[in-house]
Amino acid sequence: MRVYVPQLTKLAKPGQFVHVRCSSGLDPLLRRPISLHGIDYGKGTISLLYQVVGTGTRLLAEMAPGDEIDVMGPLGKGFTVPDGIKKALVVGGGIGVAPLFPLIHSLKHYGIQQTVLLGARSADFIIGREQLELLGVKVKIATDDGSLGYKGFVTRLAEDEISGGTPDYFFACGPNPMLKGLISLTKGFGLSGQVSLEEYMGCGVGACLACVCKSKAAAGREPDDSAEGFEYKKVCVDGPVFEASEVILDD
Amino acid sequence: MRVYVPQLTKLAKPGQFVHVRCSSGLDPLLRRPISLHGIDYGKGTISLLYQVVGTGTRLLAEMAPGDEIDVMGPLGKGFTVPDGIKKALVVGGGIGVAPLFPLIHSLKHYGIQQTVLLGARSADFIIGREQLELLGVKVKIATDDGSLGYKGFVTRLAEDEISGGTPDYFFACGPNPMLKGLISLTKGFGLSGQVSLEEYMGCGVGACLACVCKSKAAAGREPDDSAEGFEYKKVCVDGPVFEASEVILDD
Amino acid sequence: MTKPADNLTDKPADNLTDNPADNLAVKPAVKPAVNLGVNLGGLQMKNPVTTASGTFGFGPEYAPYVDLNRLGAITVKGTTLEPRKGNPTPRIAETPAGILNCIGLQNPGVDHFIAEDLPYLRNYDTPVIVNIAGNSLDDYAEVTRRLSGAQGVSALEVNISCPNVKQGGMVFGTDCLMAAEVIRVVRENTKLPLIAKLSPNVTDIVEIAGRVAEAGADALALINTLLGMKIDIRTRKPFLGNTMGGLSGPAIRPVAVRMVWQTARAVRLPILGMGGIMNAEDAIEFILAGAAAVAVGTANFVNPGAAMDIIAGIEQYMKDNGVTDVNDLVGAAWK
Amino acid sequence: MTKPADNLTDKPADNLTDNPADNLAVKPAVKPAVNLGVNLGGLQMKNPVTTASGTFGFGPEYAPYVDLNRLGAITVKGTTLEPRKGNPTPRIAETPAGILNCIGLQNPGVDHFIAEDLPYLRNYDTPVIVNIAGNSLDDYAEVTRRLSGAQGVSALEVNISCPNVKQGGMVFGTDCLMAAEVIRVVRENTKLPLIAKLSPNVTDIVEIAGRVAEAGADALALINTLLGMKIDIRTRKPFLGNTMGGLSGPAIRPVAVRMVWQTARAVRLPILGMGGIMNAEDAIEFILAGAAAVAVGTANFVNPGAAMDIIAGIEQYMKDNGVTDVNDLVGAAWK
Ligand SMILES: Cc1cc2nc3c(=O)[nH]c(=O)nc-3n(C[C@H](O)[C@H](O)[C@H](O)COP(=O)(O)OP(=O)(O)OC[C@H]3O[C@@H](n4cnc5c(N)ncnc54)[C@H](O)[C@@H]3O)c2cc1C
Ligand SMILES: Cc1cc2nc3c(=O)[nH]c(=O)nc-3n(C[C@H](O)[C@H](O)[C@H](O)COP(=O)(O)OP(=O)(O)OC[C@H]3O[C@@H](n4cnc5c(N)ncnc54)[C@H](O)[C@@H]3O)c2cc1C
Ligand SMILES: Cc1cc2nc3c(=O)[nH]c(=O)nc-3n(C[C@H](O)[C@H](O)[C@H](O)COP(=O)(O)O)c2cc1C
Ligand SMILES: Cc1cc2nc3c(=O)[nH]c(=O)nc-3n(C[C@H](O)[C@H](O)[C@H](O)COP(=O)(O)O)c2cc1C
Ligand code: FES
Ligand code: FES
Repeated sequence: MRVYVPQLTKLAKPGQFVHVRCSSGLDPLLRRPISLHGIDYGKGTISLLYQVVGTGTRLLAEMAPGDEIDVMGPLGKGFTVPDGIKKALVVGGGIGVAPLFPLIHSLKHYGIQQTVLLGARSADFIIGREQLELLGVKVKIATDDGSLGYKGFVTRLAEDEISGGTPDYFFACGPNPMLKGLISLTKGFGLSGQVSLEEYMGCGVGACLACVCKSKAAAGREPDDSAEGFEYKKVCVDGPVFEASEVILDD
Repeated sequence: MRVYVPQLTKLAKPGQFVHVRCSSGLDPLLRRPISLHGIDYGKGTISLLYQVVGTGTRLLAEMAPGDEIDVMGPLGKGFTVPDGIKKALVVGGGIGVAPLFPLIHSLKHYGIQQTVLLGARSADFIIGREQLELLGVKVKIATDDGSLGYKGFVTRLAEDEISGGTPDYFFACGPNPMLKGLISLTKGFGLSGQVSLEEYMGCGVGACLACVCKSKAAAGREPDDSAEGFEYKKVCVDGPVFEASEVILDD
Repeated sequence: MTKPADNLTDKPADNLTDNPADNLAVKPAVKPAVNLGVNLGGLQMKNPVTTASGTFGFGPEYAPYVDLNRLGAITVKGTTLEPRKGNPTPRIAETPAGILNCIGLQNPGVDHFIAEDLPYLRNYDTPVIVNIAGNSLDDYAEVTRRLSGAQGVSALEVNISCPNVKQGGMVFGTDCLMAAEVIRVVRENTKLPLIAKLSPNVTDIVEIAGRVAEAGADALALINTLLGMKIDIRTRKPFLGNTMGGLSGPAIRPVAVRMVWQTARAVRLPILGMGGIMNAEDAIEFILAGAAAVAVGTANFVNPGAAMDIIAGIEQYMKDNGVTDVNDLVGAAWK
Repeated sequence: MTKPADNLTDKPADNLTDNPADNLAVKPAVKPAVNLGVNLGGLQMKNPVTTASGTFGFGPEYAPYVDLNRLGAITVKGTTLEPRKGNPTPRIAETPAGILNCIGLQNPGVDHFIAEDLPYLRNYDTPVIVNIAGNSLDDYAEVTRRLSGAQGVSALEVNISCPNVKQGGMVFGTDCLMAAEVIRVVRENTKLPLIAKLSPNVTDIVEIAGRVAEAGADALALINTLLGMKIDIRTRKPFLGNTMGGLSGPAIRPVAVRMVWQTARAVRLPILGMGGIMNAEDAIEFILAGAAAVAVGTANFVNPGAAMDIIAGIEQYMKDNGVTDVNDLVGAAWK
């Protein structure tokens, strides 16, 4: 879906998201967070890539070209490309590739080498491979059922890449188990990186405290926090992109 | 709106209605009662004529040809044409003309003479005049603002017709004040007839008792009823068409 | 806390679904026949789905849309000793994902029900739950006696919770001692399975549930409607003929599920859960929260075949998830 | 029963809208300037619209969408003596026309609020209502004292009704005597306008309202969320991190309007009405039921400009209907 929102596009950064109203009525009531998948600064459009999972995304899919849509954004903190990195590993699981596209464009723009790993249940759920290859990006695939590429988890591919020793930074977005695996893996190798998280959202602007994730407590916080060893951060404004070393993912 | 529902059409009678689901979601939740406006036994279609007043009718209006719609029906008791009537007066107020069309066709079919009176706020709300004239039916118009026909209430036109002495029966559908006026008027002249009522509905099948109207208590009912002089009847199954002499309309 | 075994069905064999697919000799995967039968405080139901009182008339109204023989039970409109006219109109108003009603227990009286409506229901092989209400303890006692003597009444659901009538109704339902009194009086006058239907308009549903359990109820039905109202900003007056009404439909489901959950964990009686059940998923939510059976109310207005769809959907869910006995799902979210 | 005149604003002149159209010398019809100003138990508001605590953060979050200067007041997230972490996730779930939340009063503590958040709010010409909660009477007393000494706090809204915390919270809110105790303690420690925020999860809202009025509240806020829950039928476990949550949004509006109506007729305190207000029509419904002011909660999530639209819509309704003072609409459905 491509949306013409020049004011929004002007400000948009890779990794940010928009909060989308899927119905003008009450069903569903809440907005849906959807990542910026494409940002066309010239045309003033953003594009959204989403998987139909429930009522909200189904209604989005039923929209016709030319329909108006109510989006808030751009919201959240996006990816930042640290100075000095030379070769990045980009890992996307399932629909998690959506926000990685603008990042991949940025990395290319900055002349940073990258390998993109895509993981999904099966070949049908691998998204964007062709576009990435057209872009001249190295892509490797893993599917749970082996219907495309390596049969197994994308984290295994990541392990190979990292132990191969090439990447000096990583970026990832995907389901929590994948991110969890990746975080412990990269920690083992001492590789830093950024991950983009998902959480159920209310406001999208930091006002309701619905979307929190656990973050390692900063030093010198009050006893309550350090006792449990974490503080809650808001995915919508402190994230969705966090330093991998900072987040704590339960199960 | 024309709907292809052969099983329903087979059973349909003038004055009956269908209970229409306007959304597949929860907004709005309840079905909407809409009268049969046209019954094409040959094609197996019914047509509905409705005024957009709220969420439900707005969603109906947004439907595209070929869309599926969930209708229950035909429901309720329609008009009956008593034996021996020769000249009927048919009175429709506003969107109340909708259910009168199939009746007018029937009356014509039975060779009963008829005069149709249409009333509305203004010319814009007068519906179906041309079709009726094409059918060769005598039509008279009243509008509140005088933008078409007589300036004033349609009940005044009715009074003229009745005092002119021609009709020996009447049929009416429209807002309650119009029906109330008409009932007291015709009572004065000893003219019998039938009126079609509206009430907020839940089930449409007589199960929830939401849609009741006051009806003169039948003789020999238990004291509670006769004390207050009325019993509640269900518009959805005992009506929507009632004998004019039977109903009690509170303002 | 678990339920005593004798509240669960002990006759699963009678309640096998007769889906021919289950009887095939060779099956692609092990698909056991599923037991949908439940026992609601002595009332044996072939599946856990009944209708919510007041939304299904006396049965015939929905017969064109529902095979009454397939229902677990039919719960009929609330019945009182004397006929009741009910409230002035409008009696129904739509609200977000819900409806307000103020029918006011319009009904033809218990004798009329026994003489005119019950015979029809005897044609079906489905238990009939009669919902009763009264203005006084004597009323409740007398209605109970008359129904207990009538052929074809399988259980009584005692409405101590209707918000739409001036006397009795919610006063009984929101006061623990009064609620227990009503149940005690009904218990003294019947051997039929006795289901106490509770009002959600209370601070502590568990306390009331405990009291009516002690007073002799065999099962609990919850929830009745939440007391609500709507004002017409055009006329600047209350919209409903009776000012306030009872809120039902999907809007109240989270409250209903919560009350079923709280009560099921604390009180050892089977629960008939209801409040906003629109489809099988919703019904299963109540069962997982602790309801042994469920009632379909407002959903009938939206989809007249809702009860049928829900029975089929529960069966499908069980098959998809390898659950052989619906009783294993009851309270599974906390057991 | 009517309200004493001193609860109504006596400074209408300060509160004229400055719509230039109203000042034209020649007008097609008599269009009087309308007064939107209300007095909520001593808190003077330029219009009757504030934000519902917990849905609007501490102000800056919605500043890109809402002109904070145009609000009648800003009500901030619930504050406690110590910082609170809140509950595990998921903290929010969607339900039909509503949401369940179990944030659990996550907040940085009153001192942090005073030092870090309040200075920002002092930039605006809008009164700040601080919502407070506590585990014990001592907590309430101490939070009250610290806030009463802070510059820029215009009123205290005392949450005796949060269903999402284990200690305190709803226990206070559903027990009349405890509720009154909390209010008494807060009253002893502040001269600020004191708004008691009541729980709807009670049998008799009027009784609690009466008690907290006697205990010294200047106004009543109702309603907080209805206690509800949702079960995930896939995992067969409660969906929310804290099992139960508070139901808000349009689904609960009929219950909220009913409680405002009942309370306004019985208790002589101005009411801050809330619960499912999505637009101006809904807000007017609460005002007609008896609310002197209204709070916009869940609607902010759906439409971040909701509060602005509601202020404009109330003004428009008044002009369309020839109402010159919004106070004339308060309780107009029964007065
Ligand atoms: C920052 C962020 C960016 C996202 N970007 C994308 C994207 O680019 N493409 C895409 O397809 N999906 C994305 N998601 C997930 C997407 O928001 C959900 O799939 C979507 O909200 C589902 O809505 P629904 O009505 O179709 O499903 P339902 O299951 O009916 O939704 C019910 C509720 O759960 C919430 N919900 C469901 N799944 C998720 C989830 N994974 N994360 C957060 N909330 C959820 C919904 O918002 C809603 O409140 C993103 C989520 C977040 C937090
Ligand atoms: C037997 C019968 C036949 C009808 N036939 C027609 C017809 O042929 N054409 C037509 O345009 N309208 C007809 N109506 C009125 C029509 O049902 C309402 O205009 C429609 O339900 C409005 O729905 P809404 O969602 O657009 O409006 P809303 O005002 O949003 O509806 C809110 C609620 O009020 C109910 N409602 C609103 N107006 C009426 C009304 N006048 N009578 C009963 N319930 C109402 C709705 O059903 C709904 O439950 C008929 C009504 C009845 C009872
Ligand atoms: C129109 C209507 C009439 C009702 N009448 C009764 C009644 O007579 N007795 C009773 O105990 N409950 C009555 N109820 C309450 C329902 O039985 C049920 O408890 C409630 O509607 C919640 O379920 P639902 O949300 O599935 O409708 C009535 C509900 C509605 C909507
Ligand atoms: C996410 C969220 C957080 C809330 N936090 C608080 C709170 O901290 N203190 C409080 O008194 N009420 C809190 N509430 C309740 C609201 O202030 C309000 O009473 C309730 O949501 C009903 O209004 P609404 O339907 O307009 O949202 C919260 C509500 C929501 C949805
Ligand atoms: S969604 Fe409200 S704080 Fe993040
Ligand atoms: S609409 Fe239910 S009885 Fe008529």
